[in-house]
Amino acid sequence: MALDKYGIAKRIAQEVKDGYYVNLGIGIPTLVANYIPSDIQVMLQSENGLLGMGAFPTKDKVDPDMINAGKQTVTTIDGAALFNSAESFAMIRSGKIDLTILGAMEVSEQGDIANWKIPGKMVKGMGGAMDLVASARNIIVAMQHTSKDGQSKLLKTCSLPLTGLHCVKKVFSDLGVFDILPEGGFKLLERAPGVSVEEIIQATEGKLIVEGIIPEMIIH
Amino acid sequence: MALDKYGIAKRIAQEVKDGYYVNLGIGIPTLVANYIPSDIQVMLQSENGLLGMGAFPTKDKVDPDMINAGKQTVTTIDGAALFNSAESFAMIRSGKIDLTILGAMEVSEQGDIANWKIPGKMVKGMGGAMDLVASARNIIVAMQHTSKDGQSKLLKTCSLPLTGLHCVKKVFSDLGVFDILPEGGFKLLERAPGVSVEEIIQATEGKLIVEGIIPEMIIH
Amino acid sequence: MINKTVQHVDEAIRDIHDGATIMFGGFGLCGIPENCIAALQKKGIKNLTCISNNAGVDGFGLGLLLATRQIKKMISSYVGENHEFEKQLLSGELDVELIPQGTLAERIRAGGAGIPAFYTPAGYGTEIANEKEVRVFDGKPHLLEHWLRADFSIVKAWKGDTAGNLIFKGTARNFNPMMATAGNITIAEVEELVPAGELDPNEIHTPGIFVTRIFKGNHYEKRIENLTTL
Amino acid sequence: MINKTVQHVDEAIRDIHDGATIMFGGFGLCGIPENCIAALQKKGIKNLTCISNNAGVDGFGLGLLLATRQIKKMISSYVGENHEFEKQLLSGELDVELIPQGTLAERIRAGGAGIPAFYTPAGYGTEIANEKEVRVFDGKPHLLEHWLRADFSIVKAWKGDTAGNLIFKGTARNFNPMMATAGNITIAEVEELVPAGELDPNEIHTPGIFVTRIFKGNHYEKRIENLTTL
Repeated sequence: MALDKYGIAKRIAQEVKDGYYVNLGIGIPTLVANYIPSDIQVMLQSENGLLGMGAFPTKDKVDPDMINAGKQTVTTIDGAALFNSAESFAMIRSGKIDLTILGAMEVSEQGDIANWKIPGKMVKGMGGAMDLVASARNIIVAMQHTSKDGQSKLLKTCSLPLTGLHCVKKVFSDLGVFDILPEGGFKLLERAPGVSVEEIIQATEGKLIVEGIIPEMIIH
Repeated sequence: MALDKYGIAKRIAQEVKDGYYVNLGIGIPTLVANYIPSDIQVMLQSENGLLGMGAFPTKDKVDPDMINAGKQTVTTIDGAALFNSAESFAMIRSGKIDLTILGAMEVSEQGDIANWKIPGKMVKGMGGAMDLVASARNIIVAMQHTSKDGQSKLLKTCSLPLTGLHCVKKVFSDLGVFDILPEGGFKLLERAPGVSVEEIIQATEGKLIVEGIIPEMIIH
Repeated sequence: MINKTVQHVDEAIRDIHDGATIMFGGFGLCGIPENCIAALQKKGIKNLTCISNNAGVDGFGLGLLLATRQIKKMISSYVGENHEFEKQLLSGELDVELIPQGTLAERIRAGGAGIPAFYTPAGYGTEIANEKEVRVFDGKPHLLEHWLRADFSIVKAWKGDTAGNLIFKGTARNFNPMMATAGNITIAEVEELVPAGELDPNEIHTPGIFVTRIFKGNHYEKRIENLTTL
Repeated sequence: MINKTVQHVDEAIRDIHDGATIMFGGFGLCGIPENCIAALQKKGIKNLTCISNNAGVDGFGLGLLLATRQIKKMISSYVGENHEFEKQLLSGELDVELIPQGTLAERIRAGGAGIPAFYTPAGYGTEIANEKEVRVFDGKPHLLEHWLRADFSIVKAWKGDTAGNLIFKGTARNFNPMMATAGNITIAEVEELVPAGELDPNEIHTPGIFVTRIFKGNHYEKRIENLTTL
């Protein structure tokens, strides 16, 4: 059965390693924070100017001057630092973030990503997404594999306006986990529990590479 | 009689207005701080990262972590701020300094300045001088009018390697005060006490403009 | 000491005029100059070009100036929380220029640092790159981006002193420090205004040289956009 | 918490190798990493390219590494306080590249900010402009300048925590914060090292993400170059 958004977040949490600095996009990526194992130490960066983001506050600790990039009230952990928006993106552009987790509307087999604009719909803006995808060393995407009407979102080329070129390293969808190869193509690494390779082939428009036995993912 | 360096500094101090942010170069400019009238309020910027430089410390207040751009121990005044070198030159380049006072080896009638390098001699470096002259809105120069062997230092064109082009607005020498006109030329504004216009004409190689009666400068 | 204090918000914004370009500090509703926004609404000046990471929400923040149709153009990275905004945009009353957040921050920082242009990788290969110069450094394409400056910058700080020095609090810092450097006239409203000499020079985020006028703001509402608690 | 602490200076500099490019924080002798400089002298590695605003004095600061001929090239804005320097320069043993101080600071800041190049007016019309691209913005000519990065950056702070966060003191801040961002490996020596959580996040000058290793330095001499008193 395909994963729900919590399942995707749980699986992605396994990619977060001890000592990582991590930037989490809005949506499923934000959920990942809830599933990071408690025995590893991670610093979450929020691009509005906070390194060392903690949990949501308890009611009595809410501070309107302390929010994350999703405009949610948050707390800080020990070792946190505050800085301005220029310094925040200085950090991002200079490649200091070990792992960047973003949502996407479409990803291409070349690692292009589209996640900010749908022609004909109200455009809300790209926020920090274009800066993140242009500079982060290690970008992984959390997304639904297909649209509600069954169209694949893992494509040969993106149909929506791009956020960035050749930048996505790995995709975690509700159906599986995929490496994006340097030469192009989605290499299937893991299947969601109960999802068959055939279902994934059906749901993937872009070049899919399936080699050998594909294990079912293990979600702790 | 020509002014000594203290006289030049005293005369320049009259150019400093209430509320000014001022950057003082090394040498005579540094002396200017001693003669700023006590009834006006001025913020001195030191490009190593201090705005609001105060007097030298008393012996018991010396702090090796508090120096000016001349590497002298200093104090801060109320309202001072500390910042890093990039922020310091951000301030300078964005034209926030009201008055910049520099020493010079040569100045041309076009407002070019040479104050960092003598071919054949050990080159110490330009420090922050090139940044200052390229960006400051209001640059005045404190200098000797002639070299020890009597050569003019107010020239048609500088012979020494330049620090900056078309940037000096006013020159205060031991002989007089000069506007540098936008179309070129040193316009004589004031004579040093007891110095004649003829002496100044003799000592000036660049185009000198003398119109009407030239008053003797008044030094408080 | 140089004293930048003014007594009232109306004095602080006295020369902001129709057609002005204004930077507003803040990220979402966090760290926005609430007093100045309210006073600008009251003053009723029109045709403003506003540079702000976001555009407020209906009825708060820059949403107030949108409601009264005082804004002609928004320059932002994300404007999605505002129905009035959407309505005016679709009707063609409002112009909007969207800029990647890091590029927006860096362009404003450049404006305040006397750097007229710089190269950044953000936006290469996207429609943001249209008509922009592309240049390759170390094998990677970059876009040429120009500084942003404004007639007025309006920032909100936590503490300030009469010399104009500012200290921000928490993530309310965001765009405020860069904007403070990039206005021809910079107006700072602060929660707490102290005499020069009371702030530790080592803890100041914005040196007073960048601030033209400072005043103590009142009645901060600090509305929370997404209240999330455990 | 992420812990960047190492116990000893020799562990902090363990991988600095012959031929490395190293940034050293400090302005004159103020805010220089005294412990690391002494350890590098002891270690004896050679052919270093050093990026530092100044070159120390005879017998202190980078003058120590000049005395032992460990430096191949200096990249600085002002190097005038050092006879050993002058001797080696005149004999051709030492190479020097002089950069205007503001350009040096901005190039290092750009290195740490992922900005490969920018335009600045400093140096236009001088020999510094030789072979540099000139571009006119708003009628004023500017030079294209490229970022500076280094294999190692060595900075000195006042207080630091185990997560690598740094606070500098007085004018000992100078080039240290930008250099901290521009090293592939950044080593921080601090006068006081505290557990993460003890520094106020709002007062931190350099976020720990930029620091690879941190250790508590000892026996700071803090030699004064020009003692001036009333």
